[in-house]
Amino acid sequence: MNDQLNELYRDIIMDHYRDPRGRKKIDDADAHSEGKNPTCGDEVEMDVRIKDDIVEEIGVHCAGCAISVASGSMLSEVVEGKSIEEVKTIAAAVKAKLTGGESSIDLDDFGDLDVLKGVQQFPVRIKCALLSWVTLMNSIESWEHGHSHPDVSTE
Amino acid sequence: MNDQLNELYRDIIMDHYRDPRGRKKIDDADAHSEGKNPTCGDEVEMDVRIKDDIVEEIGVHCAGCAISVASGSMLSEVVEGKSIEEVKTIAAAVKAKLTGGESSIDLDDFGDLDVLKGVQQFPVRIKCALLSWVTLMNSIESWEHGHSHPDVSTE
Amino acid sequence: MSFSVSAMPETLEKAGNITVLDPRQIQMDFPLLSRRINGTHLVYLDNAATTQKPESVLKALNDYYTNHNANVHRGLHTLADEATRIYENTRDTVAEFIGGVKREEIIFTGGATEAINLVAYSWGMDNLKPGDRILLTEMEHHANLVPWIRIAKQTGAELDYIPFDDSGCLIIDDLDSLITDNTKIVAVTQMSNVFGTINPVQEIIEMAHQKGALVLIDAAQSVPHMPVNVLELDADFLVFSAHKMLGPTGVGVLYGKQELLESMEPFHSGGEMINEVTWDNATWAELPHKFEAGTPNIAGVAGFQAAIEYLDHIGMDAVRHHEKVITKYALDQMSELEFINIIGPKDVNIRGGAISFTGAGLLHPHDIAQVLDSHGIAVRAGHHCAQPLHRKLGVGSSARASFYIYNTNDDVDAFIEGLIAVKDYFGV
Amino acid sequence: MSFSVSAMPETLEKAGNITVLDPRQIQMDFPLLSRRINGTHLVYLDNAATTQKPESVLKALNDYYTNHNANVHRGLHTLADEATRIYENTRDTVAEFIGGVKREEIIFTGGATEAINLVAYSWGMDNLKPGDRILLTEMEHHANLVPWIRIAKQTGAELDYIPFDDSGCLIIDDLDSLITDNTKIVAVTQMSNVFGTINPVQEIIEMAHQKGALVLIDAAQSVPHMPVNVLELDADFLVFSAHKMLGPTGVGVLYGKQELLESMEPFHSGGEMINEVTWDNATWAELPHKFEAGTPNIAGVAGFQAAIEYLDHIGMDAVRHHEKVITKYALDQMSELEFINIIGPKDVNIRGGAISFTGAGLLHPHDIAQVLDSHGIAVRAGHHCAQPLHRKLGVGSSARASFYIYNTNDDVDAFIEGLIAVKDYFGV
Ligand SMILES: Cc1ncc(COP(=O)(O)O)c(C=O)c1O
Ligand SMILES: Cc1ncc(COP(=O)(O)O)c(C=O)c1O
Repeated sequence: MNDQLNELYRDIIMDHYRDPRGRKKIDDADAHSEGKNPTCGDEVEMDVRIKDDIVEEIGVHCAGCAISVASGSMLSEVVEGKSIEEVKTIAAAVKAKLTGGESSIDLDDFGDLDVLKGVQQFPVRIKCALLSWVTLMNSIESWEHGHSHPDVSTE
Repeated sequence: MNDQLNELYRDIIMDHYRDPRGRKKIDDADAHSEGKNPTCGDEVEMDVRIKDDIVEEIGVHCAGCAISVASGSMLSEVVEGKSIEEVKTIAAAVKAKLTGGESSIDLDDFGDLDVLKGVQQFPVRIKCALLSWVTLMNSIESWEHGHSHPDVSTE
Repeated sequence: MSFSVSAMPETLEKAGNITVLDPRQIQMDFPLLSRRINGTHLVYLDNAATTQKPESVLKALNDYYTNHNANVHRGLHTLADEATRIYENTRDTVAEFIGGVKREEIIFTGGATEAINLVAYSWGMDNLKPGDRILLTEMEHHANLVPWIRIAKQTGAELDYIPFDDSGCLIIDDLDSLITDNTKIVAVTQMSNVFGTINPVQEIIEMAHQKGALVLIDAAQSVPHMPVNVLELDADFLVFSAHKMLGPTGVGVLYGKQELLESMEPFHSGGEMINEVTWDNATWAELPHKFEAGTPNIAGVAGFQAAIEYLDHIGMDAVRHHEKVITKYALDQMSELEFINIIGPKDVNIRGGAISFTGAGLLHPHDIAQVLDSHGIAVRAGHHCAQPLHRKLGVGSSARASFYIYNTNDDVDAFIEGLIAVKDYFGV
Repeated sequence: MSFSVSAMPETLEKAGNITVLDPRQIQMDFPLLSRRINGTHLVYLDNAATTQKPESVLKALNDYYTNHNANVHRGLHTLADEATRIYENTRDTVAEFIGGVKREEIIFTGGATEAINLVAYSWGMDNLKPGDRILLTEMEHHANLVPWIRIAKQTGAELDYIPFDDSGCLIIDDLDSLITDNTKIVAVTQMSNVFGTINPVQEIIEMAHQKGALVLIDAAQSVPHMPVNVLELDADFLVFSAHKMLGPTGVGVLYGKQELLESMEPFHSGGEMINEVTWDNATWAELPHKFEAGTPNIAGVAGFQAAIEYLDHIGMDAVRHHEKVITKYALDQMSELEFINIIGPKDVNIRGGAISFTGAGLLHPHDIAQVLDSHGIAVRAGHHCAQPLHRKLGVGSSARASFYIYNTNDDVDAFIEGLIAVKDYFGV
C-alpha cells in the first residue's frame, strides 16, 4: 500500500466514510437539493435550514464512494452554525485546496477539512470530493433566489 | 531517367502523344460521348459511325496527359473496321492488360496497344490509359440502347 | 516492394484440436507490459477500454513515418504511391479478416463511434420517418445508443429495447413482437462491454431480415476477441475499433453491404470523397472513398495492418479459447469472494472476458479501482458508457476487469489478492 | 511526472532581428528525408499535402504506446491518468500555440475536414434558414466548400463567393456588398493550397463582424507556416490539421469561441461526450468533451505535442522567414523557365510556399510530376482538391511544389534541373 493512497484514504476520511455525520432528515428545511455525478453514479441529497443568514441545521444523505461520502460528512460538521458568507468562503477554500488554487482561509481551522488535500493527486476523484460542496452551493444559491429544489450535477 | 519511366513513356506512346491519330469530326456519327477524369481534368470527346455492327469510323478528341492522349490515339487506329463484338473484346483486353487481369486475346495483334502494359506499374496512371476506352464502351452501350449522348467519368 | 514486415512471435502450441496460445510468450512482444506501476509490476486488466500494442504495431507505425509517409491517393510520386498501397492494403486485410467481404464495403473511420454516427446519420436521415421504429438492446454502449436517440428525435422515429434478464442475457423470446413491421433497423452489440455477454446476433439478424429490418452489429468488443464472419452473419452494417484489438488509436471500421453504402449519402464531405465539384454542387466518388473525406489516419491504418497480422498469426480461435480459459479461472475465484457481486453471465460459452462487478457494503467501485491501482492492477470503474444499463441494475457504477491474449493466470491471482487487500483496507 | 521528452535540435541562428533557421540541420531530425527514391536522394516538395515528421514526434508516439497507453478520461488507474494528462496537456499546448485561447475552445477532431464538417453541421443546422447566405471564396479547398454546399442544400441557405483576380488574390473591394445582411457565416482559407496566397482574413473578419456574420478560418495551410494569433484575428472558428505541421495523421483541431461552442449541438455522439443518458434522452458534457465522442486519437494527440514543441522551438517567425526566402529563390528561377506558367502571386510577402504551375504545350501536370519523380523529386499534380478554382482558370489540373522548414536551396536547384529534364524528355 503506497503513501499517496494513504494520503487519499486518511484515517479521518475512512472514519467519516464508515460513520457519516449529519445523516438526518430535516422536516422544516428551507432548501432541499440533489446532486449527482453521473460518471460514478454518486448521489447526494441535502436539506438545509437557514435562519437569519445562518445555516442552522443541515442533513446530508450521500450514496457514493469513500471520498464523496466523507466529504459530505465533514461538510455537515463544519457548516452548521456558520453564516452563509462563511459557508461560501469555506466552499471556495475546499475547491481551491482540491484544484490547487489560492484561498483566503486556512482549512486547518475548520474541522477535518484539511485532509481533503490528499485528493489533489487523484484528478478523477476531485469531483467526488466536490459533489456535496457544489450541491450545497446550489442549494444556497437557489435559496437566495427564492427557489428551493434545484438539481445539480458535477459532471 | 529510369527504365520503368521509359516503359511508361515508350517512344510509340510519345509519338501518338505528339501526333494523335483519329482527331477528326464525324458529321454523320451514330454515337457521341464525352468522358472525363475529374482528378486530372483530362477530357475526351468521341464520335462513332456504326453500320451493320461495324465501327466504320471514329473521331477521338482527347485533351490530357501523354498517356490518355496516346491511348485514345491508338484506340482510333485499332477499332475502325472492327465489329462491335471485336471492339468489346479488345477493350476488355486493354483493361486486363492495365489492371493485371486475364484476357482472351493477345494485344500484340492489335496495332501499338501492347505498349500500354508499361502503365501497369503506375497505378495512378491507369485511369489515364482507360479514359478513352471507358468512353468508347459507354458510347457503344448507349448506341445499343438507342441513346447517343452519354457522359462518363473514370473517376 | 515490401513494407512493414512485422516480426511474428512463435507462440502457438497445438493441444489436441484446440490451438493454445502462450500468454507469457506473447507478453514479451508488448513493451508496455513490462512497466512498473506504484513500485510493482503492471497487471493490465482494462482491455475492454483499450488494448496494449505489440512491438510489430509500433514498428509498422515507425516504418510508415520513416520510409513511406505521404498523403494518399492522387499522388503521382513514389511516396504517395507507397502510402496509398499501404493504406489500401490494410483495407484488403480487414475485408479478409472479417470473412472475405468486398474491399468497397470497408470504410475507415476514426473509430467505432464515428462508424455508428455515420450509419445513424447517412442511412437514418433518408430512411427513417415518423412511425418507424429503431430496435436497440438495454445493454448498448452509449456509442450505439446516443446516435440513435438523436436520429430518432430528428426523424420522428421511435426507440424500442430488447431487455436483458437477471444474468445479463438478452430476452429474445419476444423478439418476434419486438421487431414490428415498422422496425427499420436493429442495432445490437455482439458482446456487451459490461456483462461480457455474447448476444445471439445470428438469430436476431435472421428474424430482423424476415421482417424487412436492417441490422447494425456493434462489434467493438467481439471482433477483437472471437472469430467473426460477417458474411455468415449476413449483417448489414458492422463496426469496430482498431485500438481495442492491438491497433493504433484513431482508426475504426465500418463494414456495410455494398448496395446499402451505394444508396447512402456521404457523412463527412471534403477532399478525396468527391467526383466533381462546382460552385453549387458536388457528386460523390465511388465506394469506399465516398465515405472517407479528407486526409485519413494513414499511419494508424498502417499500424492496424500489423495488428491484424499479429491476431491472424495467433488465430482468432486461439484468442477466444484463451479468453474462455482465463475468464473461467477468474470467475471461479471471484465467485468465492463473498464481498463482491459479479454482474453478467457465469457460463464462459456465452460470454467474453469482460467481468463487471460491484462491491458489498462500503466497497464502492471507485475505491476498489483506486486501491487495486496501488497494487499495480489496472481495472476500470464507472458506468463504462452504459448508464441506462446500470440504472436498470440499480447501481450507479461497477468495476470491470477485462482480459486479453497477454493475460495469465498469475494476473488473475494478483487481481484476486488485490481484491482481498481492498476488502481488508476498507475493513469490510 | 515527465512524459515524452523530445530532443530539440540546436538549429537557430540570429541574423540581425530575424531568426534564421538552418534547414540542413533540421533535415537531420527527419529520418524519412534520407530515403533514396529511384536511385537518387529524395527531394520532398509535397509539403502542402502532408509534411514529414521529426524524430521527436516518432519518439513521442513510441513513448506513448510503450509507457502510457490507456483509454483517456474516467479511468482511475495510473495509465489512464497518465494518458489523460498527456492528451489534455496537448490541448493546453495547442491553445497556447494559436494565441492563448481557452482550453475549452480547443476540440480535437480527425482532421481539418472533420472540423469544418462539425461546424457546418452543428452550427449550420440550427442557424441557417432559407434566404440566409454563406460567403466562401473561389479558392477554397473542397474541405471548405463541399460541407457548405451540402448544408446550404439542407437548410435552403445560398452560397456566394469572393472572387480571385488574375494573380490569384481575392478581390475584396466589393466585400462590403458581398457580405449582405443575410450573410450568416463567411468561411475563408487563410492561405490557399493552390495559389499560396495569404488572404487578408483580418479585414474580412472585421467587415463580417460589422455585418453580424461569423467567420470560419480554414487555417490548414497557414497555422503550419506562419504565426497565427486567433485572439488578434478575432476568428469565430478556426481549423487545421496536425499532419501538415510535423504531427501525426488523424488529428485535427477546431477552435471555436466558447459561447458559440456552448450554444451548438454536438456533431458525433457516443461515449465521453454525454452527461446523462436515459432510454430516450441524452444531455451533453461540458466543453470541450461535448464535441469529442468516443475514444479519440490519443497517440496522435501525444505526437502532436512534440510537433508543436518542435515548431515552437524554431519559432513560427523563423519558419515564415525561411519559407519567404526559399519561395523567392524558387519563384525567381521558375519565372525564367518559359515552358511553365506559375499560377498565384509572385510577391512572397503575400504568399506562402506552395507554388502551383502548368506546363506549356505538351507538358501536362501529370507527366511533369511523373518525370520529376524519376529524379527523386516529389511534387503533386491534379486539382489539389480545388476543382472550381482550376475550372475558372481554364485548366484541368496543375503541378505543385511546396516547401517546409527542411527544404534547402539545393532542393530548389534540383527541382529546377528536374523541370528542365522534363522539358527535354518531352522535347518541348
Ligand atoms: C460495445 C462498444 N461499442 C462501442 C464502443 C466505442 O468504441 P470507440 O470509443 O473506439 O469509438 C466501445 C468502446 O468503448 C464498446 O465497448
Ligand atoms: C486549405 C486546406 N483546407 C483543408 C484541407 C483539409 O485537410 P485534411 O485533409 O487534413 O482534413 C487542406 C489539406 O489538404 C487544405 O490544404
